[in-house]
Amino acid sequence: MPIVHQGVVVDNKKIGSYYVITATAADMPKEFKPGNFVAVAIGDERSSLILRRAFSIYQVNDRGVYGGTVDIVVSPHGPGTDYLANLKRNDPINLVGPLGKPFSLPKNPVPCVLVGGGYGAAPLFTLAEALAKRNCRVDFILGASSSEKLFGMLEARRLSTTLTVTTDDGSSGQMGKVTDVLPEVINKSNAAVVYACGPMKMLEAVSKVATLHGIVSQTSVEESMACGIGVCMTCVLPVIGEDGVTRMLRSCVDGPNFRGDKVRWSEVGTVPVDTYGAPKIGDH
Amino acid sequence: MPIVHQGVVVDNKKIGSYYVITATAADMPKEFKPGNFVAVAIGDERSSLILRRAFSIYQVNDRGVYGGTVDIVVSPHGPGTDYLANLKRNDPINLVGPLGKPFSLPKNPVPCVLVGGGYGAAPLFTLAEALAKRNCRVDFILGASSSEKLFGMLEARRLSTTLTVTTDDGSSGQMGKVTDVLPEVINKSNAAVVYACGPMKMLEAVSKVATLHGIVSQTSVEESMACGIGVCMTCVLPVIGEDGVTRMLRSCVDGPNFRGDKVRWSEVGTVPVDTYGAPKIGDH
Amino acid sequence: MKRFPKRSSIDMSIDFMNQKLPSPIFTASGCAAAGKELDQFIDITSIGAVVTKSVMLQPRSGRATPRMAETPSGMLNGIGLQGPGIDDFIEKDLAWLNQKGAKTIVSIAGNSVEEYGKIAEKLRDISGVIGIEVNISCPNVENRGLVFACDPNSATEVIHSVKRNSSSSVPIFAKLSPDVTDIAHIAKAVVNAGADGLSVINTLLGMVIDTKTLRPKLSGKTGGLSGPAIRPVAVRCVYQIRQALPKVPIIGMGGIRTGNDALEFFAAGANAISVGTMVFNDPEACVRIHDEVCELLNEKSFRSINDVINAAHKEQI
Amino acid sequence: MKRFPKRSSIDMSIDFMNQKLPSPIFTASGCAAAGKELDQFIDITSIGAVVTKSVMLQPRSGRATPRMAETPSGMLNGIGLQGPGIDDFIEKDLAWLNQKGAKTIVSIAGNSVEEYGKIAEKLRDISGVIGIEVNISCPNVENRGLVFACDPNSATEVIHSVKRNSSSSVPIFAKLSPDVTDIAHIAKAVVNAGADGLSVINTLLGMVIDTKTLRPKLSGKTGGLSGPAIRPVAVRCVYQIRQALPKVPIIGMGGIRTGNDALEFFAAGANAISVGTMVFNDPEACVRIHDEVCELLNEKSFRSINDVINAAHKEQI
Ligand SMILES: Cc1cc2nc3c(=O)[nH]c(=O)nc-3n(C[C@H](O)[C@H](O)[C@H](O)COP(=O)(O)OP(=O)(O)OC[C@H]3O[C@@H](n4cnc5c(N)ncnc54)[C@H](O)[C@@H]3O)c2cc1C
Ligand SMILES: Cc1cc2nc3c(=O)[nH]c(=O)nc-3n(C[C@H](O)[C@H](O)[C@H](O)COP(=O)(O)OP(=O)(O)OC[C@H]3O[C@@H](n4cnc5c(N)ncnc54)[C@H](O)[C@@H]3O)c2cc1C
Ligand SMILES: Cc1cc2nc3c(=O)[nH]c(=O)nc-3n(C[C@H](O)[C@H](O)[C@H](O)COP(=O)(O)O)c2cc1C
Ligand SMILES: Cc1cc2nc3c(=O)[nH]c(=O)nc-3n(C[C@H](O)[C@H](O)[C@H](O)COP(=O)(O)O)c2cc1C
Ligand code: FES
Ligand code: FES
Repeated sequence: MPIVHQGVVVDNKKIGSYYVITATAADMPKEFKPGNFVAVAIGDERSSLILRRAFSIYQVNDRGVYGGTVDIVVSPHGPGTDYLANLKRNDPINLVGPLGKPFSLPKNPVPCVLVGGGYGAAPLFTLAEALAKRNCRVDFILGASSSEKLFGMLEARRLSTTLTVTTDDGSSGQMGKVTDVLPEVINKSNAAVVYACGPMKMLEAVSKVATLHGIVSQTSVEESMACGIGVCMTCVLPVIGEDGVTRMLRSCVDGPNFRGDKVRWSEVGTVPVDTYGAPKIGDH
Repeated sequence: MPIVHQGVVVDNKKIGSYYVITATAADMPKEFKPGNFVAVAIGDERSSLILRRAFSIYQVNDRGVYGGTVDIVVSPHGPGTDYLANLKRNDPINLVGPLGKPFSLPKNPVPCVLVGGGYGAAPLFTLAEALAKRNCRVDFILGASSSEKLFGMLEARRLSTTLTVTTDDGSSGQMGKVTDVLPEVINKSNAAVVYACGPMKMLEAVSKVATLHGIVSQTSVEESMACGIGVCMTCVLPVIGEDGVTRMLRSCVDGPNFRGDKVRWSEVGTVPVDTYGAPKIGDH
Repeated sequence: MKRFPKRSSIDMSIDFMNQKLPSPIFTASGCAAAGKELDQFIDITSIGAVVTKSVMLQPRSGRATPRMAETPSGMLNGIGLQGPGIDDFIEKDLAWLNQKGAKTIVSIAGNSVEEYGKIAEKLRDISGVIGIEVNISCPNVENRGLVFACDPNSATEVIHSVKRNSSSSVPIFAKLSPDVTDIAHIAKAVVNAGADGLSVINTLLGMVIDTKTLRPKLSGKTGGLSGPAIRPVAVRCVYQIRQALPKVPIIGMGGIRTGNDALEFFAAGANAISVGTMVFNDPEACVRIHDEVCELLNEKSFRSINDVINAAHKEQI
Repeated sequence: MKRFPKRSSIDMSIDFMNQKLPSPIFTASGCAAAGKELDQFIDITSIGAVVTKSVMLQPRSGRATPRMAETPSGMLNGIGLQGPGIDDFIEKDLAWLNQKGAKTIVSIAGNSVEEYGKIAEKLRDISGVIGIEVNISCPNVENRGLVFACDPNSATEVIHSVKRNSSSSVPIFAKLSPDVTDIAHIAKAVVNAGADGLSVINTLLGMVIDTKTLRPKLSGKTGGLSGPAIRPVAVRCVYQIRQALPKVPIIGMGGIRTGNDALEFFAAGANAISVGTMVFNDPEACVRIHDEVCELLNEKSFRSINDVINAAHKEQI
């Protein structure tokens, strides 16, 4: 069960162009599963920003000196993320979590490829550990626009059989996109599952590649969220259900982790005409 | 001329139940005259509190290590003052000032009584120094509900011939109100002018006493202000002009320092029927 | 650990039509789905009532994203009434609420006067429903898409049709839009049409332009403004309606964040309040606000919530 | 040291009716008095125009205090149009503005249709006045105190009377209230009545209850809500009016705090904007916002402010 926790910042480290914030989180670590996220309040009741911001849980520690803590990776680019990037040790921070459906893990010890784009790598390290526990081979691919936007290379190397790195500008690893190298990594590792977190365009491309190779993909999507807990309906995208029917599903509670082949990527941001309950007349 | 200055907090000291904040203020000290105030922004553009808060200038320093600085005395009791009380060294703080008509000083070296209620004492110390420069005898009266709400006793003693203290609960000085001791101080010092800053009820009582003794009083009023610079018309009170006509004057630019006998104290918060332009029909 | 209301000597219970409710604090339609998700954070039987997301006759996908934009002390939303349709709603959502023992106010919405009636019909004699909130802030497809709530006649017709088709034992609340020249006029019209009470207010029509694209940010271009930003408008509407209709039960809402905010609404004339947008900021808001109201009433040495309702209309002593 | 606009390659000048103005950024009526106080912080000849506090025929004391209450990202005001009356205003305030070389838009208000006409008459052939903004958000004493702006007929009569009595060379701007069911309808009415342009929007009617006394905080009970809180409503109004009237000049306002906010209004259809409440927060706001708009246009590699006006109405490419 998720909780609301008024915590404090234990640490805020700048790594590359990101800020890794460690916050006290009481019992959240006990409830945590890889792929969960937290919703963070931006300031107190004096703040004019009333909506929480969602961040993948990067690490948890359930019995440190501060009791339970969670780590998030923040990429500052707007008022909320800028605010968080400027938080200092002992500043108050209010978290709701753990939220969202976690990654689903394979029953059998099959090889898995983990693909992280920029800060999208954040949720993949706890996932890698969980997969390792199930004796799954893990191969990592990390991509970003340029080297300072890569996150977690050392950990990725430690937790994987192979690590492949790509950057758009070639400032580190191979020049290009993660999907340029994905097919080869899948083949070499004999992967049965691809897990991916990053920009929507990347997720779309990754799930295409997985489908081409006839393997499953789990994609962690990023939709604008007002509540993060399933009550507001702002975070939807068209996803095909077991019954073959497309529904507008809430990425905060039905996701953020979806099977890549079930998401109608090219139609995200629209309501496909064959969607369950799609508008005929008088929509508003 | 007042300026807008994006400064930083140099120091924030708790004294009794008040916080004395020193902030960088560029050239404000050069422009400062006793009785001026500053309007302080509450937070940055993320803040939901968009109106500045007014504070009497307690001290100025025009060439410290930080360049010009101003000191204000904050009594926390609401969102804005609580915010300021919690500011730490190096936190940003945005000031507009110096604002308001300063105290008018006597042409001749006449004895003056300075009456401060609670934080209302703040503007009286620079005033006392200015009066001293003009060889005016200065007698101080400081009053408050209880001792921790008295401000500036040591300075008051240093700057005055006599200091008399009153508290409602008798926790320090004489038990009672400043006006219980004012007549005697006026008589002993042969005062020609009384300066007062504090709660409106105190100002009313002080100006009554002064009038009874046939001497002038200068009262520093405190009206709710939206702009502090004279453009919004929220800070008005009924004041009798040279021509004997009552007008709703702006306490931010026509005041905050008014002659006590000109303010229609009992009608503050109303528009006296004989006010210039008082409503007849269709007021809104 | 769910948040439960603190023990308090204050009597927060209200007589809501024919029902006794433990608290005057409700959820707001569209800000609590059908209670299930919130029940992880608070015990939804501990609050006054769960007001469910407006449900329509048919299932609805709602609008394309972006469906929201953040605004100063508020937000803009254009969800487009995504929902399962009334049959599924009764079968799944309402069943869950009943099994929990929650007190439910079902919010309904329609594209035509007839559709409102049909939904009301379906809710006849369904247990657990302590009230129907009629969301008339919908475009009337039979009247150039003019919003029902903005036209006294269409609003009247809708309330008539709901009243006719629902069981007389279930009170009908008409939910009013602030986007009108004279909200008291609309209020009188719907009460004359048979509304047992009023929900005040729905969102204000607004727009945010995405300055990257220089186009409206929401897929629906305009959306509904909510949150603390609109509170002064909501308090004014409640006050005006209470002036015009001294007795009608009012559920007040619009930017309620704290117990102090809630007190403004009670004093202005609200008999109960709904907490909407701020639930997104604090999933425990309904219970926290209940506690804060208790504390405030204690400080003011009142005994019961009824002591402050309508206080702003009493002559200053 | 006054703040002056930064040098920029962007052409911010606009053709405002028959005038060329250096900037599309104006003050808002009632938020800049008659320019004198602001001239300590900015050079008021460097902005587009000074829109003065609404002046009436006679001197007015305005309302009793409290006249304002702070609200989330906004404020409520009930000043009651305190002012010197038109004669004093022309003799002192306007004289000062003219001697400074400021471009002035005089905002006028009245209790009756006739009063508006008389004030307009007084402003005939007075130099320095580049426009008259008609504040019709005043109660019409001859029509049960109904606000002119909320009734197309009264609004029409006022504009007629102002137009009749003022010199044809001075454009008339009707300032509209958002507290109406259909603002585009009112806009069309006043334009048909002869308004040369529109100012959009005035404040929203609101109320704050002082929870200490449990009574309305403002002496006038209700007041006008302004500031960033209302921006989405203001942008929506400008957009709707531009849709209905593709050519009419619009001065947009409502919660503009930054250059980015201003850009929303230009894209929605504003030809110029007024900065009101945020001047209280930053006396240099008009010039700062001018600079920020220049920077944004630069980043987007536009050349002139005219490149973004109405952008939100163009079809997405
Ligand atoms: C499940 C999930 C996990 C995420 N994990 C991370 C992470 O680990 N690290 C990280 O840096 N960011 C992450 N994000 C994105 C992060 O939530 C946004 O960058 C942030 O909300 C932007 O807020 P802002 O005020 O800085 O920017 P603004 O663009 O000003 O935000 C304005 C509004 O839009 C919403 N919004 C804007 N961009 C996004 C976005 N990309 N995704 C969701 N909402 C958005 C915000 O919530 C806010 O309500 C995640 C988002 C989701 C949904
Ligand atoms: C000329 C002048 C000098 C002042 N000097 C001092 C000083 O030296 N030290 C000090 O502690 N306080 C001083 N005050 C009072 C101070 O401005 C208020 O206490 C403060 O604005 C309250 O803000 P708040 O958010 O904490 O309280 P709130 O009551 O929540 O404020 C809400 C709104 O009301 C206004 N307001 C509330 N109380 C007052 C008040 N008493 N006077 C003016 N506006 C008010 C605020 O500006 C704000 O807009 C002075 C006020 C004026 C006008
Ligand atoms: C995301 C969202 C969805 C909403 N959906 C509905 C709805 O379906 N039916 C309805 O009557 N009101 C709906 N509302 C309006 C709220 O019930 C409430 O009237 C309004 O938001 C003002 O209250 P608040 O400021 O506390 O949110 C919705 C509001 C929001 C923010
Ligand atoms: C204190 C105050 C006084 C105002 N006085 C007037 C006025 O006299 N005439 C008028 O047309 N509008 C008046 N307004 C409304 C503003 O001109 C503007 O239309 C409104 O505040 C919205 O803009 P803003 O959010 O930038 O303030 C006043 C607003 C405020 C805050
Ligand atoms: S963010 Fe509210 S339902 Fe997903
Ligand atoms: S506070 Fe605005 S005029 Fe005085």
